[in-house]
Amino acid sequence: MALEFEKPITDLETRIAELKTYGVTSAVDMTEEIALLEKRLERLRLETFSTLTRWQRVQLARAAGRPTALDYIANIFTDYQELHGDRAYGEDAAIVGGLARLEGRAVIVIGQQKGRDTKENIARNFGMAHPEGFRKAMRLMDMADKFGLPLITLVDTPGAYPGIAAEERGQAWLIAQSIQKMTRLRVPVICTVIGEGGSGGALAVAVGNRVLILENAVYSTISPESCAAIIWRDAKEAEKAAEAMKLTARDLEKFNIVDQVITEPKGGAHNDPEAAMQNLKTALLEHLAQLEGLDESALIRDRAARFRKLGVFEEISA
Amino acid sequence: MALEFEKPITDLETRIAELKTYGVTSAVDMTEEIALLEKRLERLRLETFSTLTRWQRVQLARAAGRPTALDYIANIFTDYQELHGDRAYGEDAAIVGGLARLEGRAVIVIGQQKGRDTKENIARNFGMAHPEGFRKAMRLMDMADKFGLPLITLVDTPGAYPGIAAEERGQAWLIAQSIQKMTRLRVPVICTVIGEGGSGGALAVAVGNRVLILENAVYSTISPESCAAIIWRDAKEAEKAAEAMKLTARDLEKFNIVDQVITEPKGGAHNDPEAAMQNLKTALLEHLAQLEGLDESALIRDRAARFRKLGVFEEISA
Amino acid sequence: MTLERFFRRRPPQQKEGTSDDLPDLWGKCPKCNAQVYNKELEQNLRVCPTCGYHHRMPVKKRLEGLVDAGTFEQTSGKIRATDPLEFVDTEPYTARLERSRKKTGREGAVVAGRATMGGLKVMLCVMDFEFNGGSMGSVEGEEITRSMELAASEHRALILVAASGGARMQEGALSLMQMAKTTFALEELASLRLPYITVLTDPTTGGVAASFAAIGDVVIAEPDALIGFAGQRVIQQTVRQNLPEGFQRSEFYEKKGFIDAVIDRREHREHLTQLIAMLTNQPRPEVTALVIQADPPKPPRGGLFGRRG
Amino acid sequence: MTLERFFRRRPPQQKEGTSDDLPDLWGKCPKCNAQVYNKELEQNLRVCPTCGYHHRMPVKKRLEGLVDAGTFEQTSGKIRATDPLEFVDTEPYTARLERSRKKTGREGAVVAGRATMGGLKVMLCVMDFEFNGGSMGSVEGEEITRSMELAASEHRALILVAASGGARMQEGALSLMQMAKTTFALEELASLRLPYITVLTDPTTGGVAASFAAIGDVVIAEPDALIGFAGQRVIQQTVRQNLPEGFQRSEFYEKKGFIDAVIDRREHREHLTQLIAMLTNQPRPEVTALVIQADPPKPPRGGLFGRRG
Ligand SMILES: [Zn+2]
Ligand SMILES: [Zn+2]
Repeated sequence: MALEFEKPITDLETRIAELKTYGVTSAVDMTEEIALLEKRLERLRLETFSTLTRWQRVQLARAAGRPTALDYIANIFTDYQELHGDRAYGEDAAIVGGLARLEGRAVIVIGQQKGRDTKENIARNFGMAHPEGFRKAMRLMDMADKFGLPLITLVDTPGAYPGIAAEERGQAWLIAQSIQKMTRLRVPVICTVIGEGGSGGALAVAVGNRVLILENAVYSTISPESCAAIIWRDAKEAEKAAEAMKLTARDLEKFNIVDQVITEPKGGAHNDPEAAMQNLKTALLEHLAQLEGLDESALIRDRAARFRKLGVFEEISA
Repeated sequence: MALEFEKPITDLETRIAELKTYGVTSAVDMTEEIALLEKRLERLRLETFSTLTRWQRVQLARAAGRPTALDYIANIFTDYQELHGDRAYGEDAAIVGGLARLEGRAVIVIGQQKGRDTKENIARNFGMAHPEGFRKAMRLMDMADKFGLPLITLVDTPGAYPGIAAEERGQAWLIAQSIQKMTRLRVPVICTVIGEGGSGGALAVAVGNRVLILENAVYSTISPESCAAIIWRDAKEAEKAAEAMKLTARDLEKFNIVDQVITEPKGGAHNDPEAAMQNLKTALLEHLAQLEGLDESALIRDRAARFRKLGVFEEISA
Repeated sequence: MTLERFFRRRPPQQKEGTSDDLPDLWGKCPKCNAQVYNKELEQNLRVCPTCGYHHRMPVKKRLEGLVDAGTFEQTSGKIRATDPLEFVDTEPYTARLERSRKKTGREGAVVAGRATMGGLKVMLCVMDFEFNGGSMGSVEGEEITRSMELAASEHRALILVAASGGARMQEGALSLMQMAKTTFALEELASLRLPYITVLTDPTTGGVAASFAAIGDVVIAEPDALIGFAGQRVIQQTVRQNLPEGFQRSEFYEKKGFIDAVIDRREHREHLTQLIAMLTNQPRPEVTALVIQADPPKPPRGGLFGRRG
Repeated sequence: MTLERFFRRRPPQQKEGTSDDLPDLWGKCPKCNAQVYNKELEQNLRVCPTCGYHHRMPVKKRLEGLVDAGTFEQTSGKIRATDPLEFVDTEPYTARLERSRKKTGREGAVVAGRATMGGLKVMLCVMDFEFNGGSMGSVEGEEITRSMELAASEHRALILVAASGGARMQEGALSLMQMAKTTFALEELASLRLPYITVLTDPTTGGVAASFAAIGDVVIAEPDALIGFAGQRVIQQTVRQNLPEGFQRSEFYEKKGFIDAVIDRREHREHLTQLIAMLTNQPRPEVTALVIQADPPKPPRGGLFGRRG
């Protein structure tokens, strides 16, 4: 399923494939033409992806074929052992996590998990956690803290679920508790926005010593649709809202909200998941190596200092 | 409402009262007779209460007019400020607690609260907590620990509630978590069984540096009725079970399960609540004074050592 | 105590906004429809004498109702918002900011300062819903963070009165980051065993509800305040059913276990003072009666502060 | 590996009980009614090859299925129960104890000892439901407490396999106190960052479920095990309604958030070993295949240990 703006690219890909078939079946030599077209394709791809609008990035971040947290976990880590439950109310499939090894080093990994098809999306509530999901994440954080294991989180959620039961069970409190838990962890914490970083539901698992983001991922305080609905009273103005919101990886980098933008392969992570995963793995290992030099209290101070600087304002000279 | 075995006493009290009225209305001098009868009453009370069977104690421990946790709190403490909720699921009225002052010293107090009438009993679920009640208690324990405030608990429950929802929300886990929380508190913890100490539901808030018990309170691993139902397949054999179970204050003292038995006024706490409360207050102040000499880790060690010794067995000489 | 004294540290270039005083008139309670004379309402801390309805409370009036007379010393107001995203929707963010400044005479939605309560040293942060719906931008996050740091360094308990629609859209993810920044600043308070008490007023929602407002050592709420993470319109659109009666109100969350107590505004002064005194194990302070209070205080909910025993 | 070796530290005066071996016969699965040859069932760790039904597992067989061959060294069995309450019901407690001793060849419901798993040092406590319903008396509490202390002093991870009807009535409140005593002993393990993993088997209820069994760093359960605080009969009498399908079973509690994973017994060896290795950040151990295992292992639930990436 190609996104709207990917259509010219996929169309051209189809044409080239057809031409190749024709060349074989008709025994007419099309080598030169095909080579030309492939160069054209390359250029088209480059043009499209180097001039993506913010709204197009939002679409990429949400693309159906984009790798999910469990895909990254399966490929970047070994020995993943999923653990379940919040020890209080329920098991929330919108957040997954457990023990795993990253190049042999034991870590705790937590991921916000969207479905890879409709059925799974329903089971995982489209990656939107209830309070028990955040409580489950907190339990895993406690485990990381207790055993001195680095914590790796993968952020990918439209946001915390805005439902009656979720509010009834204290969505606001659980997000706040999870944030607070992360401020106190005595272990290295590396968080990566791999797709959608939606508001408080994303931040609840994104208070890290490092916050990384994939090139086509987004991170914002509200969805473009909701922003548009509030401002223009029309969710269809989402494209306009996305532009105003400055929610792309490169935007966020400017404000130091993220520490590194992880390059995605040409055409986005969904076009070459292996490459995207390899890039993230390399980054995780680099940052982890840096952080493992810090002791427990230095890790907390480092994380606090990172967030202390965030915000833009000016001093009033009296 | 007198208990069955209190009947002769209350009957005699009625007679004496009638005689007094008669003396006044008939102008016949009954002073001497009344004095004699009052001595007789005194003796009867003494006899009855010095030879109480275990089953009678169970009945006393459960007596309707017996002071409840909130009664003790209102009389022993000042400035009680009740705090609510478990920050996860609900507010459980079967457990109450908050900040208070004991002779000026700020403390956290937690009580298991039975109703003082049928309506309140229904609201308070007869003092039987659900998981959220134990979680609420744990939150108050955290507060005690954080602010260095001594923790005083008042135990009075038939047990944790054996219902479907309670099990669904992890009754077993919450009791275990609460016990564990108490093992870790860095503050003085004094627990008093004021009525019924029912099984794990009682122990969940009774892991103290000191465990006190009122003279007519009981503390056991199962109710006499349930014990009888299991052994004799007949809950009516509860009297027999109560004898076998050795669940009275004096029994428990022998096995070091309790550290001090608090004397109740003649006729039991319900006959003179003020006196019972004063006795408990005196004991709390004494024990608190002793414990306040210990530092944080000494308090934990003291509590651990207290429980480490509990149990009766023999070494096998090989 | 004059208002000037209340705000003596306000930077000189800032003009005071409206006086916050109600006009000398009769008004009508929106809940019980009772006629009430505004002066009387004012003296009653804007709680309807008939039905207990809590009107919104201007920041200055609230401070006056809480702290020992004449002790408030403002520390906030030395920073101002910029427009880092160059955010333009139907109008530029800068224009919105300017309007809020004019309306409130402030630079942001947080007023913070030192004071005493019953003689106890405290730090207060009060959010002003009139400033851009109490939304949390960089300035608000920074004010709260600085207040927490100041409270720690001066060894003061911190009281935060929340009133907010949530994050400030126009500052994008920078707004979101304030949720974490403020939370970090609580750690120093905690390690010094200084109490942090939050008071949730109508409304406390979104990113404010889901960060510093939720994690007070004690969390109290005014009656019938709207509280929660998601807005009711969003929830309705998501679940496509009617919301239950009383949903997301203070009493609802007290029952659901998320609030320590719903407390009438007229009792906050006494209640908060005694809480702080106990949490810091200081002798019981006598709290002077509030002069502007006209009618006798009602018996407190869920516990009494009267000396007994 | 002989059973003698397994239990070489058993005090000499204790007679070994029944062999725990199933007779050389065909049996019938109580769940799916399939005919199964007992030898095959044994090789399959008493899991029905047809439907996966988990038969109860004798302690020795379980240990054999878990630890590196020949490494188990028993530490328990040096204390014995007395009758402090002089408890008599339909028969004296001492007679009940004697029967359990004869039946199991043990002094209590807990077998504990040192071993290695994939070469990692561990301590194991396995409860024996055959001894007085796995109930927890003073001896059981003391055995578990000593095991925890030993694990801490020898720097071993601790695995506890629970099977219990709850507290031991005949020891009254002394039994109840074991819940606290054992929990205290976990602190030293925790401070040394030694993992404590519990395995809940059918049944794990009452005081055992409500203390050490519930608070493992990781809590796993065998499929379809009955778990919970209150017994089903008591609950039924209280609520006077039918209990829902699957109520209080492992899968129920996994869904309710109280169990990390429901795991087939045939995977415990690999699963527990890898968990311990990761929690203690040791290199990945190779776990030797279990010799008695007859059929290929099923794909694990909820995660794979296969090396990938
Ligand atoms: Zn009104
Ligand atoms: Zn079968």
